Amino acid sequence: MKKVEAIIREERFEAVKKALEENSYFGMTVSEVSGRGKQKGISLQWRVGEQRVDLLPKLKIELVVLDQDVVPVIDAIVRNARTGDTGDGKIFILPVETVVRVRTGDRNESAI
Amino acid sequence: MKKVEAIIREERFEAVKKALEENSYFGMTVSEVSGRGKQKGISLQWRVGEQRVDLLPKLKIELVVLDQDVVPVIDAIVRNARTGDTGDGKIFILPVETVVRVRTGDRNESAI
Amino acid sequence: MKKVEAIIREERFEAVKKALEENSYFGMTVSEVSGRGKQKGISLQWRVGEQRVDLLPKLKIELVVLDQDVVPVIDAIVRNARTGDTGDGKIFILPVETVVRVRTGDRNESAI
Amino acid sequence: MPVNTGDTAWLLMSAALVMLMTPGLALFYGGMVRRKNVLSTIMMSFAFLGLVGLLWVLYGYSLSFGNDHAGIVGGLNFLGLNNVGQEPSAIYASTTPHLAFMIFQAMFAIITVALFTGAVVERIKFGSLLVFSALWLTIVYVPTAHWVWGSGGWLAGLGALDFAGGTVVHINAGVSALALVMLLGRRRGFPGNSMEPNNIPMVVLGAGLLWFGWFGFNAGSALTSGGLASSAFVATNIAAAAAAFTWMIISWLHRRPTVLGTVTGAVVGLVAITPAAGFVTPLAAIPIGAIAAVISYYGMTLLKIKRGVDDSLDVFACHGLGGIWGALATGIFATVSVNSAGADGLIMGNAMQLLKQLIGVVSVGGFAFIATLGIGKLVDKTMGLRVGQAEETVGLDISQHGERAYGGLLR
Amino acid sequence: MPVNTGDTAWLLMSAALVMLMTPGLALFYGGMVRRKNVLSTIMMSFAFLGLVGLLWVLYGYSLSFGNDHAGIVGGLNFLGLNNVGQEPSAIYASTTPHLAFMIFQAMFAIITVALFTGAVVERIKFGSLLVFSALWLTIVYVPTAHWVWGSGGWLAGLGALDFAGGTVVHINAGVSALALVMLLGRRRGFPGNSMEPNNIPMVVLGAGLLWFGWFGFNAGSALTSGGLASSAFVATNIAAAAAAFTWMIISWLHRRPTVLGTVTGAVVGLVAITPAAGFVTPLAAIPIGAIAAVISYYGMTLLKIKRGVDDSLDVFACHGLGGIWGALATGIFATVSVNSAGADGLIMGNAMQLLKQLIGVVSVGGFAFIATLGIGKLVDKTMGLRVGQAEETVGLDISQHGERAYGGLLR
Amino acid sequence: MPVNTGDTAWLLMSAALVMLMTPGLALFYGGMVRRKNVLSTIMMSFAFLGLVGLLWVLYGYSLSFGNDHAGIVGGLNFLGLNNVGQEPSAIYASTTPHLAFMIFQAMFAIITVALFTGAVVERIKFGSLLVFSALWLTIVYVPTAHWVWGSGGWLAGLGALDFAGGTVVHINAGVSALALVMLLGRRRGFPGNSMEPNNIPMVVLGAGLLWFGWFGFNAGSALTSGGLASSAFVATNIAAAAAAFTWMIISWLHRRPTVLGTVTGAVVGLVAITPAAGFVTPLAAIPIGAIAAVISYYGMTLLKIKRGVDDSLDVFACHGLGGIWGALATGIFATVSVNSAGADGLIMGNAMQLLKQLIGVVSVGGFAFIATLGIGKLVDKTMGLRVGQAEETVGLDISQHGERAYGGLLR
Ligand SMILES: Nc1ncnc2c1ncn2[C@@H]1O[C@H](COP(=O)(O)OP(=O)(O)O)[C@@H](O)[C@H]1O
Ligand SMILES: Nc1ncnc2c1ncn2[C@@H]1O[C@H](COP(=O)(O)OP(=O)(O)O)[C@@H](O)[C@H]1O
Ligand SMILES: Nc1ncnc2c1ncn2[C@@H]1O[C@H](COP(=O)(O)OP(=O)(O)O)[C@@H](O)[C@H]1O
Repeated sequence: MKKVEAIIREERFEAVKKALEENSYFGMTVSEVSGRGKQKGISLQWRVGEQRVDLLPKLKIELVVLDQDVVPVIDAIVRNARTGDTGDGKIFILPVETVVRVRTGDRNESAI
Repeated sequence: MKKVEAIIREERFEAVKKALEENSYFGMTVSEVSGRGKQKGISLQWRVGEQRVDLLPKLKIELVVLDQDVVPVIDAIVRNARTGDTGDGKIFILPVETVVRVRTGDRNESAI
Repeated sequence: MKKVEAIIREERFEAVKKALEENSYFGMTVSEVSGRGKQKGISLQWRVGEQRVDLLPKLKIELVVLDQDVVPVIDAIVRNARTGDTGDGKIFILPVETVVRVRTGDRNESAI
Repeated sequence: MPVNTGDTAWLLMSAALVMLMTPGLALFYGGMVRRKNVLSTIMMSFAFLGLVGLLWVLYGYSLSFGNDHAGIVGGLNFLGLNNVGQEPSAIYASTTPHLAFMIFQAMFAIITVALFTGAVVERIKFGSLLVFSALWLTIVYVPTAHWVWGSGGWLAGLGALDFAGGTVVHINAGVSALALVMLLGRRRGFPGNSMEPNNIPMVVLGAGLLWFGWFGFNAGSALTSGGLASSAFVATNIAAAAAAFTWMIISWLHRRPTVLGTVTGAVVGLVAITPAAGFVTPLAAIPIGAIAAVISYYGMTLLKIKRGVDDSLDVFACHGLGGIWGALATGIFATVSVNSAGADGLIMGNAMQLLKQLIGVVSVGGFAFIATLGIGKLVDKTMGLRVGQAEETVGLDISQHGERAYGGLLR
Repeated sequence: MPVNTGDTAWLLMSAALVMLMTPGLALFYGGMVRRKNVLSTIMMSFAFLGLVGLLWVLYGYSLSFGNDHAGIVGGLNFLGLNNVGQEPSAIYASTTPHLAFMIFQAMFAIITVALFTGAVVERIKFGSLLVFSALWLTIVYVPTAHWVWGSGGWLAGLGALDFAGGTVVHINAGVSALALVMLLGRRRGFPGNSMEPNNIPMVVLGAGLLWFGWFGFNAGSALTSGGLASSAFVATNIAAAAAAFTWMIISWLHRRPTVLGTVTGAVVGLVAITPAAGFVTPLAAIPIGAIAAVISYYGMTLLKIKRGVDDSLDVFACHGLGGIWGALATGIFATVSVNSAGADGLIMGNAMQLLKQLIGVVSVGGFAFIATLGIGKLVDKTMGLRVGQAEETVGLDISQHGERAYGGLLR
Repeated sequence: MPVNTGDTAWLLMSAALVMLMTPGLALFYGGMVRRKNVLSTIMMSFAFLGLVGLLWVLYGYSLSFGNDHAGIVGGLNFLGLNNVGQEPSAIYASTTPHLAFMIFQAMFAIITVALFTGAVVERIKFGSLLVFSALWLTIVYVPTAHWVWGSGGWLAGLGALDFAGGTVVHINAGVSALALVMLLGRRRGFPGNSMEPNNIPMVVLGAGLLWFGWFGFNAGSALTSGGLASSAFVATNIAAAAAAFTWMIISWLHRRPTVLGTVTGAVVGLVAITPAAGFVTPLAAIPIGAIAAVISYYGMTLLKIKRGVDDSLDVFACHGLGGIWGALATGIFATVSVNSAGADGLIMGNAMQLLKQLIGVVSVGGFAFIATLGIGKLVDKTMGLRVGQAEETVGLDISQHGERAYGGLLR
C-alpha cells in the first residue's frame, strides 16, 4: 500500500476531488498548508508599501491506496490540478506498511 | 522506527490522548484535517435549502515510535477512538529512517 | 529521495527558512500543528483559576529532497531551530518512492 | 421655526445610527462570502462611505432635494451645500438644522449603493463597481429620491407613501441588484461548489448593527422626537421580531432553525416595515414582518435553488421582494390615526392608496431596472464589469486589493 | 403632560442601546464557548429578540405594567398594545410617549431571558429552551417586574428600590440560571477536558457593546434627560471601571492580569450598579463596583473550581451574586440628595432600607428559583431539556442548527 | 441656566459614543498585530477604561477643569467629583448637568491614553505601561487639557482653537508615541520578518466603531444640540470620506486600493477634522481630510519604510501628523460665520490665527515629547519598559496575560 501526498492549488481542489470520486477513490484526508517552490510568492500591500509573502496557501491531499492504484490516482490528480503555471504543486508517494480501520480493527487491504 | 498516523474523530481525541499518556506515550503531533471516506458528509442549511458538505473535520495524530511500540499504540488508539459508526477513521503505519531531536542533535532511538 | 519532516517552534521558523534558502533549498510545505513531548504544556488563566494546556503550537516543515541532501538539510534545521529548551522539536526522515511535478508531469529527481 | 434641541439630538443620533449600518452591512455581507473574498466584499460597502459621502454633499443632495424641476429632479440651489446651513430648511424638517437633515439623507444614499453590491460580490471588478455606482447614484438614486421625498416630486404629489425608504432604498437596490446579476452572470462554480459562508458570527454582528441602526433609519425619519418617532420605533422592532421568528420557524419546518436564516429574517422584516413604519399601527408590523419573511424565503428558494440565478447574497429576494411587499403593505395597513400627514389604506377603506403604492413600486422599480441595465452595459463595454478567471479563482482580496483578511504566520 | 422632545430622544436612544445589548451578549457568550457551539450560543440570545419581542407587545407589557391586581400582577388593559399610544402614559414616564416607555421595557425583558442561557449553553435543546423561556417570561419575569416597577406592585409599595433592574433582571436571571444548571447537569467532559474559549476578541467586542448599551439601561431608566440621567450615567461608568480594574488586579495577584477577567469584571460592575445607579452618588460606585468584583471572583472560584457546578458562563456568579450585592448596596449607599424619589440608605442612617432591599432579594430570588425548577422540570418531562450524547459531542451548531460558524474551504 | 433636555440627551449620547471608541480602538489595533499579540494589544486599550476611568473622577477632572492656577493647571475644587453635580457648571456647558460634561471629558482622557499604545504594542511590559500611563495622564494630559480647554488655561487665553481635541488628544498621543518608540526600540524581527495583520475585518469593525463614535467626539463637543453640532457632525463625516477616498486612490496609484489603507485614511481624516470641526464650514472638510491623507501616507512611508522607525501601528503618522495638520488647518480655514465663539483664520484674512495654532502645536507637542521621554526613562530604569526576549517571541498574550485569543481544539 502507498500513501499519495499531493500538494495542489486550492482552486483546483473541487476538480481533483470530483475526478477521484469518478474513479471511485472516495477516502481522502485533506489539510490546509502553505508552500513555496519555484513560485516565489505574492506581493501584499497594507497601509503603505508592499511586502512579499513567500508562502502561498495550498491544499494537501492524502490518500492511502493499493499499489496498483497509485498510477491512476497520480494521473487523475495531475490531469485535474494542472494549470501550467508555476505553483501547480507536487505529488509524493510514500510506502505504507500497515493500515487499520478504527471502526472495525480490520487491517491492511480490507481497511483502505 | 515507525510513524503512526491516526485520523480520528475530534470528539474522541481527549480519550485517545489520555490512553496514550497512561501507556507513557507522551510525544505526539496533532493537526486539524478534513476527511472523507465511507462516511459521506453532513447536510448543512443556510438561508434556504440544504447543501451537503462531504469533508468532515477530523484530527490527525502523528506519533513516531519504536518498532515494538506500534502494536500497543494502535491498540490504544483503536480502543479509544472507536464509536462503531462510519467515520471512526484510519491508522496508517509508515517507516521512519531517522529521527533527530532538535534540542540536542541526538539521533534515532534516543531522540524519540 | 527522502521526506524531511521537521516539527519546530513557530518563532524559529523565519531563521530556519532563511538558512534553507541560503543553501538553495527553496521548495517546502509548511503547516500549523500542535505538539506535545518532553515539554509539558503551558498554564493558561481565564476568568478564575488556571488550566493546563498540553498541546503547544508548532510548525511542521516538509521538504522532499535527494538522498544526499538529507544531512545538510538536517544540519541547517537543527542549527537554526535550536534554543536549548525543551520543546525545540523533532526531525523525522521518511523514504519517498516517487515524486511527480504536477505542472509538467515530470517524475523523480527532476521533479523535486 | 427655531431649532428644537430634542428633535436635533434625535436626528443627529439617527444619522449616526444610519451611518453605522454601512459598516454593519459590510460585516453582514463579508461573513457570508468565501474566505478569499471577505475584504473585497467589505470594501464594496465601506468604500461608499467615502465616494457617496463626497458626491452627496457636492451635488447629490441638491439634485434630490433642491428646487423641483417638473417633479423629476431637484435643482442646483444646494450644490456644494450652498444654502444648507445651521438654520432649519424652509421646506424639510422645520425644527432641526438643515445640515442635520442633509447628512441624515446622505447616510441613506450611502447604504443604498452598498446594498446592491451583495448581488455581485466575488466577481465584480472593483474599479468598475465604483464607476457604475457613481453613475447609478446620479441617474437612479438621486431622481427617484426626488420623486418620492423631494418637495414637488411627482410620486410625493401623487400621494404615494414611503416613510423611510422602502421604495427609494430597498426597491431601488433590490431591483438593480437583479439587473446587475443578469449582466454579470454567475460566479464560477455556482451552483455546485460549496459556497459556505466563512464567518457566521460576523454575519450576526452585522445583523445586530443593522437592527440597531435601523431605529435611526425608521424612527429618525419622523424628523422629530416624539409620538411619531416612538410609534415608528416600535413598529420597526416588532416587524424585525416577527420576521426573524417566522423565518426561524420556516427553516425549522424544512429541517433546522438556522442562525443565518433567523438574522436574514430580521433584516427582511426591517426592510418591509421601512416604508410603513410611520403610517401603520405598531401591531400591524406583525403581519407585515411575518409575511415578508414568507415571501422572501420562498422567493429566494425559487430564484436561487430552482432557477439558478446567482444573486449571491440574495439582495433581490431580501430587499427587492421585501421592499415591494412593504410598499404595498403600507397601502394596505396605513391609517391617519397614526400619522395625520399620511393616508388611510385599504383596510381603512381607501383602496386607492394601494394603487398609488403600486404606481410607486412599478415606476421606481421599472426605472431602476432599465437604467441599471443601461449603465451596467455601458460600464461593461468600456471597462469590463467582471474580473478575469484567474483573479476570480484566486479571490478578489488578493487580486483587487492586494490583501488577505486573515494573516498570521501561515494563513 | 406634553411630550418633551429631549426626554423622548434620550429614552428612544436608550431603548436602542439596550436592544444592542442582546447581540452584544450573544457575542460575549459566543466567544467563550467551544468552536462547535458558537452559533448555538449566539442563537440563544438572538432568538429572543424575536420571541420575547413578540410576546412582550402581545401580553407581557400588559401583565407587567397594566392595572394592578393585588400587587402581584398587572391587568389586561394594555393587551396587544391597546391603550399604549403616542401620548404619555398617565402613570409611567410622564414626559415621553407611552410607546417609548413600553419598548424601552421590552428590551429589558429580552435581555433578561438571554442572560440566563449562559448557564446552559453547549447542552440544552434549542426547542426546549424556547418553550422554557416563554413560560419563564410569563410566570417569572412578568410578575416580578410588576412587583418592583408596576404601579401598585407590592415591592414598589414596600419601598424596595431597583433603579434599572438589579432585581428584576439580574437576580432573576442569575438565580434561575443556577436552578437550570441543577436540572440540566454538567457538560460532558466538565471538569477535566479543556473548555478553552474559542474567541476572546469576540468576548471583548461583546463586553464593549454591553458597556455601551448599559448607559441606556441605567441612565435611560431615569426616563428623563437631565441631572438624574447624568448622575446614573456617571455612576455606571465608574462602577464598571472600578470592577474591571479590581478583577484585573485580583487575577494579577493570582498570576496574570487576564483580558477575559478584566472584561468580566466590567460586566459584574455594571450588574452591581444597575439597581443603585440613580439612587447613589457617583463616587459610591467605586466601592459598589470593586466589592462586586471581589464577591463575584471568589464566588465563581468556589462554585466552579471547588464545587464543580457547571454554570457554564458563570451567570450566577456574575448576575446572581452581582445583582444581590447591588440590591443590598443600594440599601447601604442610597441617598435622597441624589434622587428625591428614592430613599436614604444605611449610611444615611436608614437601616430599614437595607431590610427592604433584602426582602426584595429574597422574595424575587426565592420565587425565581422555585418557579424555574418547576417550569424546568415540566419541560424536561415533556420535551427533554438536554440534547443527546452524540449531539452534544458533535456540537450544537450542527446538531441543533445545521450550521458551522466558520466555513471556508475546509473548516 | 436650567438644564436643557435636548442638549443633555445629545451630550450623554455623545459621551456614550466616545466611550465606544475605546473598545473600537482595541479592535482596530488588535486586528493589525500578529496573532500572538491580539489580546495584549486589545488590553492596552480596554484596561484604560478601568484605570483612567477611575483616575479621572478622582483627580484628573479637577486638575484639568478646576480653578485655574497661572494658566498651567486646574485646582483641587473638583477633587473626587466634589462640586460636580446635577446642575450645570457655572463655567462649562451651561445647559447640561455638570456631571454630563465631566463624563464626556473622561472619555477623551481614556482614549487619548489608549491611542499611543499602538506605537509600542508587541513588546511593552503591561505593568510598566500602566504605571507609565498613570504618570503620563497626570503630567502630560491633565495640564495640557487645562491649557487648551480649562477656564483660564493659557492657550485658551491666547486664542488657540481646538474644537474637539486635535491638540489635546491627537498631537499629545502622536508625539508621545514617537518618544516612546525611541525609548523602546523596534520589535524583534522588524523590519524583515513579515508582520502581517492577523485580522483585517476586525480592523474594519474597529474603524467603523471609531467613525460612529467620532460623531460624539466632534459634534458632541458643541456641548449643545443644534446648528453648531450639526455643522461639526457634517464636517466630521466629510473629512472622513475625503481622507478615506484619497488614501484609497493613493494606494491604488501605488498598486492596489487596499482596505487597510482606506480605513486608515478614514481615521486620519477624522483626526484632522477634530480641532476644526466646529470652526470651519463643512465643505472645508474636503481639503482638510484629503490633505491629511496625503501627509499621513507619505509621512508613514518615510518613517516606516525609509527610516525604519518601528512606530508599530503608525500612531505618529496618523495622530501626530494628522493632528498637527488639523490644528494648522483650523488656523487656515476657521471662520466666525460658523461659530461666533471661534475666530477667523488665514483665508478670512487673519494670519495671526495660524500663528496661534502653531504656538499650540509646538508648546503641547514639545511638552508632550520631552515629558514622555522623561517619564518613560524613569519607568524604564525602575521597572523596565520592555518584555524579555523569550516573552516577546512567544507573544505577549501568553507571556503577559496567560491567555490565547483563539482557543479551540488545537489553536
Ligand atoms: N521539495 C519540496 N518539498 C516539499 N514540498 C514542495 C517541494 N517543492 C515544492 N513543494 C510544494 O509544492 C508547491 C508547488 O511548488 P512549485 O515549485 O511552486 O510549483 P511547480 O512544481 O509547478 O513549479 C509548493 O508551494 C510547495 O508546497
Ligand atoms: N483511503 C484513505 N486515505 C486517506 N484517508 C482516508 C482514507 N479513507 C478514509 N480516510 C480518512 O479516515 C476518515 C474516516 O473514514 P471513513 O471511511 O468515513 O470511516 P470508517 O473507516 O469508519 O468507515 C476519513 O474522514 C478520512 O479522513
Ligand atoms: N514521538 C513523537 N512523535 C511525534 N511528534 C513528536 C514526538 N515527540 C515530540 N514530538 C513533537 O516534537 C515537539 C517537541 O518535542 P519535545 O519533546 O517537547 O521537545 P524536546 O525534543 O526539545 O524535548 C512536540 O511538541 C511534538 O510536536
